[in-house]
Amino acid sequence: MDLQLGKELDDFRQMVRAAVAEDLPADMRARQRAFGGLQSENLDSLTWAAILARRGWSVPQWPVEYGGKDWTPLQKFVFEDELSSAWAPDVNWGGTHMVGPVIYTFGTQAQKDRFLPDIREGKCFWAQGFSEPGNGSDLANLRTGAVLQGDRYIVNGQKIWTSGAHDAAWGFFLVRTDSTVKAQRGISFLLIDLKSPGITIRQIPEINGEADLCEIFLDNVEVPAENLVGEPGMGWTYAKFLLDHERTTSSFIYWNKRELRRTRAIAEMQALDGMPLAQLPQFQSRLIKLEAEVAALEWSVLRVLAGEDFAYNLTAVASTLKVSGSRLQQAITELQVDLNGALSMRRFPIELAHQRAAPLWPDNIAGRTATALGMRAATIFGGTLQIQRGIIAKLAFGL
Amino acid sequence: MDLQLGKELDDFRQMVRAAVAEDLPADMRARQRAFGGLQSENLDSLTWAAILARRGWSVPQWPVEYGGKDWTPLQKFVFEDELSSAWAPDVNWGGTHMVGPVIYTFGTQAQKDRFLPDIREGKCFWAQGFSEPGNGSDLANLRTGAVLQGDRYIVNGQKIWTSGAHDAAWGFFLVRTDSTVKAQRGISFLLIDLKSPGITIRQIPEINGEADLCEIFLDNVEVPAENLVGEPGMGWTYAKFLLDHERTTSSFIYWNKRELRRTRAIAEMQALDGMPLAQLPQFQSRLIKLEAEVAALEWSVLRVLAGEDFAYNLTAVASTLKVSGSRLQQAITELQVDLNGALSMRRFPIELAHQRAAPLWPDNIAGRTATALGMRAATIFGGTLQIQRGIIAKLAFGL
Amino acid sequence: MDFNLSDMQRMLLDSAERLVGNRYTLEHRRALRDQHDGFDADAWASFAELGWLALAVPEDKGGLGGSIEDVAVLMTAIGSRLVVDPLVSNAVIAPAILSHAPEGDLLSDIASGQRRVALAHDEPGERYGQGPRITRLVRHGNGFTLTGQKMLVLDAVSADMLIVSASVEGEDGTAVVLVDAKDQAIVSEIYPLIDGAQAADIRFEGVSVTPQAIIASPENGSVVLADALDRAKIALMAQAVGSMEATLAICAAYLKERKQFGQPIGKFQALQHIMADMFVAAHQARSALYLALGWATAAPAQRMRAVSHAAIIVGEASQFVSRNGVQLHGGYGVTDEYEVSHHYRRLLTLEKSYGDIDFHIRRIASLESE
Amino acid sequence: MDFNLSDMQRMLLDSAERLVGNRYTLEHRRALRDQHDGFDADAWASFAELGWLALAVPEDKGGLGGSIEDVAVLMTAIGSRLVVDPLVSNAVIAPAILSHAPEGDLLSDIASGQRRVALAHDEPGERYGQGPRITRLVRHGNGFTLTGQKMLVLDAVSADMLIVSASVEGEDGTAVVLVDAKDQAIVSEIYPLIDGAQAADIRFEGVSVTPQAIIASPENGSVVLADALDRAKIALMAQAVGSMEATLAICAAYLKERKQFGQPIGKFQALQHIMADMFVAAHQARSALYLALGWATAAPAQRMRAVSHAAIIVGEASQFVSRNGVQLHGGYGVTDEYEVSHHYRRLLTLEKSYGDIDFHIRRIASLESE
Repeated sequence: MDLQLGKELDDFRQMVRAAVAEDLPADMRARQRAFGGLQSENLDSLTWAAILARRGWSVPQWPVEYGGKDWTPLQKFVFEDELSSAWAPDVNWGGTHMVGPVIYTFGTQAQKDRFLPDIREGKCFWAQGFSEPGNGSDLANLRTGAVLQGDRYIVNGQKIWTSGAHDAAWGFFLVRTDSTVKAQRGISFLLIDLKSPGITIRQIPEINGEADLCEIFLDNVEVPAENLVGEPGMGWTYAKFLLDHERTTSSFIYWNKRELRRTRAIAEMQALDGMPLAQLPQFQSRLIKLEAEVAALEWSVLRVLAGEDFAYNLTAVASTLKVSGSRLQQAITELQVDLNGALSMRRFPIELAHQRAAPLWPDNIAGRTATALGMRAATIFGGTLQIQRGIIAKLAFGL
Repeated sequence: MDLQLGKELDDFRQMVRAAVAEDLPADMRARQRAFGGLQSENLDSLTWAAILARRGWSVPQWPVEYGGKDWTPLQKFVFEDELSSAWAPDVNWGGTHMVGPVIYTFGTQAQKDRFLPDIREGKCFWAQGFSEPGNGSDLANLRTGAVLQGDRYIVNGQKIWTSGAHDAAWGFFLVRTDSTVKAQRGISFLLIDLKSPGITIRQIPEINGEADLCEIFLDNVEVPAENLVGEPGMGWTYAKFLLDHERTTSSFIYWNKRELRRTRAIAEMQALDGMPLAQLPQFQSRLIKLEAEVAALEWSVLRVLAGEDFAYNLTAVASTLKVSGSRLQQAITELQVDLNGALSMRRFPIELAHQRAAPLWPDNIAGRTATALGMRAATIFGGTLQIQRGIIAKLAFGL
Repeated sequence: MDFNLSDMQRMLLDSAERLVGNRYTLEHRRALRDQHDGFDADAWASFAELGWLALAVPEDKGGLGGSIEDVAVLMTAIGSRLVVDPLVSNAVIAPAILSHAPEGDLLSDIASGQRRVALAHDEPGERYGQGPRITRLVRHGNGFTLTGQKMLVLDAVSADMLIVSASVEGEDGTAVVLVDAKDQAIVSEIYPLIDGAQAADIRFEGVSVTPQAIIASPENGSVVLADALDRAKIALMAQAVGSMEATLAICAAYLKERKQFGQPIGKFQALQHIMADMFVAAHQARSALYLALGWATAAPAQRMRAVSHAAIIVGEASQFVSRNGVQLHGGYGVTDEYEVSHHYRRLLTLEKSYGDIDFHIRRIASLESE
Repeated sequence: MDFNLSDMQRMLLDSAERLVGNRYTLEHRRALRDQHDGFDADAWASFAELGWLALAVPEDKGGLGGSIEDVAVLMTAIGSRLVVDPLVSNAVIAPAILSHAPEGDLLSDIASGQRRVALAHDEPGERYGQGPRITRLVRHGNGFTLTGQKMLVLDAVSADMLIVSASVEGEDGTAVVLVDAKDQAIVSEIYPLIDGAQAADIRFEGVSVTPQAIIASPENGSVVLADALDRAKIALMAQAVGSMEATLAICAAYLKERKQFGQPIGKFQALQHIMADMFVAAHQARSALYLALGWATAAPAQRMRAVSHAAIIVGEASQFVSRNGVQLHGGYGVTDEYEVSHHYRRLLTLEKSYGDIDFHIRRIASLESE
């Protein structure tokens, strides 16, 4: 056992911190600080990727041959942590963490040449087309069909919950190419140009005033057969590969750490009769307990990254990170709302959220409630809380 | 709507309070105060019933013709509330609230004459023989069999969780008299003299040092056929009758009110650096929230007693009282333990619990931890928390 | 004791359920929200016609003399369809405060639906009105001049008159005055709330106030305000109960209709148990509402304790029920297109108005230490 | 960073699991509990033989020089079988404090299993040692006289010597002295704890103390004690992690074996989800233990923050896991005859020893406000 992060990582952290301080544009930081964690700034993701690409840092998790860095998992942890702390925008996850790894692992050389550089350099926003209206938790039960006619697939169907599709140039889709075999077997992984005729995108108005989640309607969309990744019928396997690819991601540890620091700042800054809220009965224990939980979650993540040989199935462990992380995303933003009290009732339009509302309104009000409302989705997307519990019961205990 | 208890009930309360102050022996009160809610003082229950019987108050919930009072449900509420507040012992529930009502409703005149006066006057402790080792939540799946041979039943089997069986003279049992019909149909309700040959009673050592719960082994026990209550095969119906008989009982509202008052007393009395614990962050919100919950639960009980026409099934409502009440029993005693801090680690033998431990030890330590440990059973007995939730989902929502 | 509705209450509830059930569809509410002032004038005329605006006005002031229980019955229906029209300001707060005023014209105008008021009480830097610290009345000739700043004034956008709490130069206590919302010396910033309603920050830059406009003197202003705010909180708790019960019905229907893994999701025991816990919470919340109603007209300390106990229970139940309601809906729960997210947002603002859970815990703590 | 066991740690864990697995059956523990002093002398000899009592003793004091991580590995095995023998006092607290003492005989005797100590620190009216207020050293000739009262001294029943914290007449700070547990001027009242261990209230009625018996002076006594108590808390947290993980295994087995309604109760989704939440809590608790270990040798403020954060997580997880463990067992869960109730009681005392959740929240609050 060696439970120290050590000096080398600390030096690495300082190096990253200095670079980010130099590179991150102030206006981008301000937007992210107001609405951090929501996905209203899709285009910032691309701009920021382009900036990072100048240092070769836009896709450090990729293999070196495709433009990644040979950093250790703990270095990547520190890197992400620093970016998040500095209020850097989120990356276009669909591109850098989902379709990218699928392409460089299973794609043709032509696909790699065509798509990977654009992802790396922030030139193209990717959307994910997995879920459908009828198959929330039961993903394998998808109906969008792709029929091969000559050298192209004709795609018909409907996708839902595709983040940022309205800002996206491309989408990666799970489609049914064979309906004669068992559910998971007939699914393929298809890349679709979202400007193709027959595609209609509708932004879904959300609980917090955003409209980043979209529905995509596909009506006889023609897709070149060369856009199918890997083998037909292997789409389910690739989707599982990419979901398993980053086991610690769903903890949202960087986000949780950063938002919890903000929460303490609110609690220290706002006062009642001269007493900071951080010392009031209702808030003090909640804040300190959340700090303890996030600290423990960080160590849960470190255990995975440092390669602990777990006594339990690793997928069950990943689900615990998702359960803990998503609950914390909610608990932290709930506390922010409660600290803001009545002021949290105000709806700030997104375009105003990164401005300070008015001299009357304290800092750290705008954007907080919208974020908290958006976080109700944390225990729904990517496998609901109930689905995660089922996975743990099965894989950890054989129930 | 009329949401006032009113002056008449208040006068009634004063009358009961004065009577209890006069009647309740100090030593009995001290024992109950130390271990209130545990069942270590079975014999106090009988003595207290005998004292109450002098005023005709030992079984007020019974019909007047059997020695009850024609009090309104709200008067009975006030009566129970006052007894509990004054630290009067619990009654022998099995006698006064379970077998008694079954006998006067379904029993023969001979059964009424033989058993009801003794219950009323506290002459006989009754134990309940329903559960078996294999059928905790699945009560209908019971195996203890009674075979009619001439004018007697021969009973073989095993019962468990019979409170106070070691102190009891009689038991009322659910036994299978017909195994050719569907589970619930073959069950009968049988009264058994616990001194009968073939009966062995074993006290089960419990988590808190008590041993009030018993196992009863029945080995060819002969029971006169006249001890069967009502019709053969109707035992399940009678058992449901008596479980439905007192819908508000499982809220343990009187107990919760009394123990919460004690909790506030501990929190006000014990201090840290001169500050009462009731004002410390960790405890203040917990205490006030519990007070709010108990206040709401009391009104939930009043709604049932005052005959509200519920929009939902009444059994679902009864289950909510059980869910809320049992969670409060746990939450209140958990808070007592946390208020007592490290002192709560000490095990006080029951025989010492009503003495003050030593000059070093504050009042209200002895008995608190044992009560809290015992309260783990609150969400298990009488239908587990999970069973109650299932009832609500089914009866309130048709799920 | 009787928890069942009187015939009058039954009629009131039925007519309210019919009106809001027909009119306040999701589509209507979303349209109203996007409209300039969010005020539904036609509906308001119906409210007046049905007597809702006169319900809590004393009979000797020309009202119906209804009880706080009557108001609560109405408010559960209002809450079940998330009506955010300025009913609490005009049908609850206005009668509670203006009944103390010598002149009754305004109250009759409110009852008939012709004029509307809003209470401007909370100020910047506060956590629920601890008494005005910024807003002051300064003597000026025969009358006064009002200066100061109020925040988060609910229902201000549709108000003709403002009821304003203020300290008075040279006196202890809090006075309550009435000013014209259109006064030149008033500057308002109006903004939307997350539940579709609107509020305003209002600055008083030297508004002239005649002695007749003082409706509560510094000696009794705090008492009048505290009573009115507790009544407002009770009305909101009743709305919350209505909203929670509607959420339960919506969720139960959804669990029966939505299929996953080849069966309605309501067959999954884990979801059944969530529904059961939501039921328990909502049931306790209704009991807590009755607790508050039972003590609503008692002495202030008793009333405040009961209202605060109830506010804690209703507030926590609101969070529990609405959070789980969204969760049970999966992705659809976080869209603006399903009812459940609207209940979520409304239940949040109901908790945060007229004292949040934290405020009510602190109020009890201070009552206990007195 | 490496979370995997070293070869030495693996051997330590294996031998510990073997010893306690074979010896500390439920029956053995119940028998020990009912025995006069609850002390298992044979087991203690084995502990010494296996080097457990020398593990944390520095090499220059004749020990094995093991790290706090090594101690934690051992303690998880100890906790998994609910061993309440005085290991924390002798294998954790004793080395932490006595390493500061000039004379090393006692530490060697402890390491070899020949003598035992207990720390007498907490006093009546406290919530976890804020420093001795009653127990005092008064100068007397060349030495001192010790008077005062300690409470809830863990492991006192088997101790030959007592490590006592005391204030010193005319000086600031806290001194630590060593006294013979059999001293005539010591009066002990021994009593059982709910987990089968025992503790004592100890009164010092003028015990003579030589200057050599002072093992920490008032200047550094508080620092030495705080370090030792944090190590003790870490050891208990490791035991709690072991106990929770054992509880999970017991419950999973029970859910597969126990049948109701015609199937193993582990088929019920509601119970599966409870198990899943218990797993999450126990997993977080082990991570929290690593957090505490990672900062165990850092500067005091960092160490204390990490230990307190961990104590909150481990304490809350202990409650959650043990409460649900009992619940999953139904009626059997509340008997003394099933393992799960013993884990429940032990997890409760582990939370309450060397600072409960409340203490650690307050400690963090005071660190934050410095």
